Amino acid sequence: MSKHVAAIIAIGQAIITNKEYLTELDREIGDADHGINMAKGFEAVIHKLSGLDEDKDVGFVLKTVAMTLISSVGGAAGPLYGTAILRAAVPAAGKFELDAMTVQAMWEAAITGIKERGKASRGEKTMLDALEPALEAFSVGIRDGKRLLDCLNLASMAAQNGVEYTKTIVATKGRASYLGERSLGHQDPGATSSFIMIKALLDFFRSQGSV
Amino acid sequence: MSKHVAAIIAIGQAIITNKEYLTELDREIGDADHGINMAKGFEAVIHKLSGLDEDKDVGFVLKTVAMTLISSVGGAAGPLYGTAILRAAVPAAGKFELDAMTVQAMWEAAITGIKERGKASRGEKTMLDALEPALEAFSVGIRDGKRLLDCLNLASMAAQNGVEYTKTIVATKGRASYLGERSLGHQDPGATSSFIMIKALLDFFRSQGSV
Amino acid sequence: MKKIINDPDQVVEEMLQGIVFAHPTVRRLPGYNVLVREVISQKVGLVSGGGSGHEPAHGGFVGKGMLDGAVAGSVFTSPTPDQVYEAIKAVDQKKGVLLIIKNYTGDVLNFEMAGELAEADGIRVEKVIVNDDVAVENSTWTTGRRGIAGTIFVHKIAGAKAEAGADLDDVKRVAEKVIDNVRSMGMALASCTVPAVGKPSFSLDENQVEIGIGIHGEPGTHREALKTADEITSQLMDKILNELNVSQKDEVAVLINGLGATPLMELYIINRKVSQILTSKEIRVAKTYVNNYMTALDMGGFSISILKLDTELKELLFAPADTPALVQN
Amino acid sequence: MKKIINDPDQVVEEMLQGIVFAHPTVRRLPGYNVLVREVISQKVGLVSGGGSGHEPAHGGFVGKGMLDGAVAGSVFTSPTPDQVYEAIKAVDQKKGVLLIIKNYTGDVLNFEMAGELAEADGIRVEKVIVNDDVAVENSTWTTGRRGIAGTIFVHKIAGAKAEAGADLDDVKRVAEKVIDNVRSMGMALASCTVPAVGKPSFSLDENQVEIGIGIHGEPGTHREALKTADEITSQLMDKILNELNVSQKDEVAVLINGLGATPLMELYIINRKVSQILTSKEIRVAKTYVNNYMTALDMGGFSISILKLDTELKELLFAPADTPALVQN
Ligand SMILES: Nc1ncnc2c1ncn2[C@@H]1O[C@H](COP(=O)(O)OP(=O)(O)O)[C@@H](O)[C@H]1O
Ligand SMILES: Nc1ncnc2c1ncn2[C@@H]1O[C@H](COP(=O)(O)OP(=O)(O)O)[C@@H](O)[C@H]1O
Ligand SMILES: [Mg+2]
Ligand SMILES: [Mg+2]
Ligand SMILES: [Mg+2]
Ligand SMILES: [Mg+2]
Repeated sequence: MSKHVAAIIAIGQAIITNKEYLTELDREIGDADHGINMAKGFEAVIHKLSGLDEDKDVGFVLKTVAMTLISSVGGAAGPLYGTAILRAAVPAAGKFELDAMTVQAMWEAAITGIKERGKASRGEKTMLDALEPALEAFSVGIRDGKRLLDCLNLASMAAQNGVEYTKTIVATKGRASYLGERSLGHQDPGATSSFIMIKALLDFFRSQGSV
Repeated sequence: MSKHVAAIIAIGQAIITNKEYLTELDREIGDADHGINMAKGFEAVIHKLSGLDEDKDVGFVLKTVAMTLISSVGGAAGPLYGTAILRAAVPAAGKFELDAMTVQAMWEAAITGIKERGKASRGEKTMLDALEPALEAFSVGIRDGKRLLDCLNLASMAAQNGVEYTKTIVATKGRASYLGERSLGHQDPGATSSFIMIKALLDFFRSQGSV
Repeated sequence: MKKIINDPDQVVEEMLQGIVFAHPTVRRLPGYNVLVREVISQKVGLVSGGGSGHEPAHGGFVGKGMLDGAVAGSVFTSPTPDQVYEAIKAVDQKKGVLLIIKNYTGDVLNFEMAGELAEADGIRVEKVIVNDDVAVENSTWTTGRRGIAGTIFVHKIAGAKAEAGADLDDVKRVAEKVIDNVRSMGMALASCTVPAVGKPSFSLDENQVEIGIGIHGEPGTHREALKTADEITSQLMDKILNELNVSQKDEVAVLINGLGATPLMELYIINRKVSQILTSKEIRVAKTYVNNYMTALDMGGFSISILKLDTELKELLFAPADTPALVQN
Repeated sequence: MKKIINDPDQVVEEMLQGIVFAHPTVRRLPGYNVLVREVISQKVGLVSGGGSGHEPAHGGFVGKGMLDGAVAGSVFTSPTPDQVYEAIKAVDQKKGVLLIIKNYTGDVLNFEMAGELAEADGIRVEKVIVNDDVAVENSTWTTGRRGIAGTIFVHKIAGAKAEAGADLDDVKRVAEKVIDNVRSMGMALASCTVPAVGKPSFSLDENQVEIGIGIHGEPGTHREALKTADEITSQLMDKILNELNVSQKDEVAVLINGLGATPLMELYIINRKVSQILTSKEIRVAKTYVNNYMTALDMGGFSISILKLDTELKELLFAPADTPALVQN
């Protein structure tokens, strides 16, 4: 199995492990399905990737992941994460190794995709409140010449802060927006799943002792 | 108010007082409405009798009671008690005082009416298991030359025993029959309301110090 | 008790008002808890009814091709004879009236008394007594089986026969043919609560169900642990088919009836298994109804009814109907 | 969790099988959770759908005069684009397809992506987004109001327009007119339980209700003590009429929708008050629907939808329909 496939499987397993937790968060301010949907999606992804030829480039793998998520997650998260990964696949097309600059470009493309699809911006209590600060921290690390692993660490910490931040704001997009003020104090499930994925990637590369 | 109207009102009040109790019994082996239905019926009866002229004979009063019960109780008990009282009205037609023989004839007519309407006989866990032994005890009293009040007292005790007896038998008529063996151990609501009415009549005459 | 009502003693009155506001094709007899067709054609009249709480039964089946009148008693309590008598008089077109009665002592006695009153007026009245519930042992020594959701088939088919201009005897014959050929059985997950009582009619443990429940919350054959939909369905179907003389190549109609609080999703999951069972026995399903037809207030649970068809019953079942709760082209 | 199911993960699959067994006029696209009309005529196609658990919506409205296709997602989860895409392709008759989407981010995004895929194939696709729930503040800065039971009016009226042979733009225009003129609001007595979750989505005290509940158990405006049916109805009607520009002599259609576990008796008691309120304002009720149309599994509660009619909408509302859940002559 290629390293990038292994990384994606590690992300998937983290989501599956947190299925109940994410669902519980969504139960409070949504419809109690975020964990269930995401886990279902990543189970499909893991199944799909296990049948993939070894020789596929990162771009191809990500496109496969995106299409699988889109056709199995449903809800808001499915098209949003699906679009994000589809966009991220573009800078990664034809590549078998990713350098920091490519990762940054992929991340940017992903966020642009989410914004176009979901018409949300930061501060509306969505996954963007984890993903955007994470990208910023990552970019600062890159600019400061840090190793990819350290940049990912910065990103993960920023994402975690972003998750905490979602507790302090009112949702204006997604299902939680129907709650208005009553969404205050609750943590956004989508921001949380974004953090879990970044953290899982970090842990994976750490466990590899590489990057 | 004539004495017979007062007696019927006393019976009605006893039923109304026991509304919850009868309903609870029916909840166990029926459909939880016997007390509600009977109380509704006797409320209508009390209302109706309060508007009745003083000069009506017992037969007329009982016919009024029967028609009122028939058109307000519903369920099984409505037509059964209604028919019973309608039949009892016949020997009482034109009378303003009732002697023991007339009461016995009325009681017999009532039971015949119930049996014809409901096609049940003693031992099937119905009101008949209170009414028939009560009539028998009453008749023995009459035969032995007892006072009407004492006969009524014997009848009331026999009815109470009949109610107890219903706990020991399986219902084969009425809604409780659907329970089969599971009706064992439970007391029949209809037998209980019959006992309550006989007991109320006894108490009424006792309180009058007469008969 | 959590209910959207105003006053437990007014639920039937207010419901009837709400029905009449909603459905211009039904009319209420002033002063009575009786719904009749706005336009009654020259034909045999069909009157049914019973306690309230089974909605849409029976008022929801008043209309072209089904009932002409429905009498609503108090919740779960048979209506009184005077009410039924008014219904009979209102629908009679000098061709006689058939009473469709579910086999409960109260219903039978009150409808019978009403029939006697009407006959004294010179109206021809016949009755049929529906007893489709196989959860209860049938015996001439007892009250016999209860009438439950299979009654809808009697309304539909006898209604179509009357609409076609058949005389009273013929309508009665066809109604009895339906009764002879329909068997039902239900189960409950959770009790109903009668408004005037204010607490559940029975209670089941978290994992317990009542097999063979009646539509007033009367107990059935026994209690047991909750099983899968397929297992429960097979269990009920075994009992039903055991009491119904169907074999290979026979045609049946199926009615999956929700008892009030059961999601349609679950009723369809049940229907899947019913279909599979019938198909595996090479019994053909000519028509399937899946909905709340004969409920028990807010009871959780369902019943299955199977009607064995012949050419006559099939044709009448497929005939048009236009009522608040069942429209068929 | 007490449910009549086999496996929480199989409820949608098994339900769809049960629906197809019951209703020969709907067909399932092999391999997809999509129900389409058995016979699709030469007309603009109408596709709706959403998460499952709202039965009879949406599959129950597939048929003559309403939808051509309905896509069923997992319980309370929008279907994925590939499923919707298949539905679009299956119903398209080269006259274009209208997507009727309830305003939830998930539904909008997945249906939009499907529309893009179909357009890439050269199929003309338009969409309308239903947002009738006045419990939620409308604002262009937020997701806006939710789509709830008022959606049934869109299916009915746009369906009738398409059936009459109108072109895609015209069908879309009429659908949008319905959306502009329909407002709804609901309340809950008791939560639903999503099978895969296994416990209630929210919990209410013995005497507490949620005003403005969503059809997935999303909270509404607030919680309060249970009041009488008349008080609750007045409260919802106030909010609805406040957001709908109706006045004396106007005509409306009413839809009293049960959320899954509410007895029809209670829905009629609610309808009584709705009728009284409208009559007192000299607003005429042209047509009333009372039933479970857009449920939330086993939720206890209801919603009221009011549609302001004009001549065109009224005529289309009264047009015939023949679907599993709504038949009209
Ligand atoms: N317009 C949007 N833009 C970005 N993210 C969104 C948007 N709407 C919702 N989300 C994210 O999706 C998450 C909910 O996902 P999920 O529960 O799977 O979908 P649904 O709300 O359809 O059930 C939210 O917690 C939020 O982070
Ligand atoms: N066939 C019958 N003959 C005599 N009494 C009967 C018969 N059937 C039922 N009963 C009596 O009626 C009582 C039930 O009355 P009620 O609860 O008012 O009617 P329902 O069963 O219709 O709800 C029973 O407890 C029983 O005593
Ligand atoms: Mg969600
Ligand atoms: Mg009773
Ligand atoms: Mg009763
Ligand atoms: Mg969802």
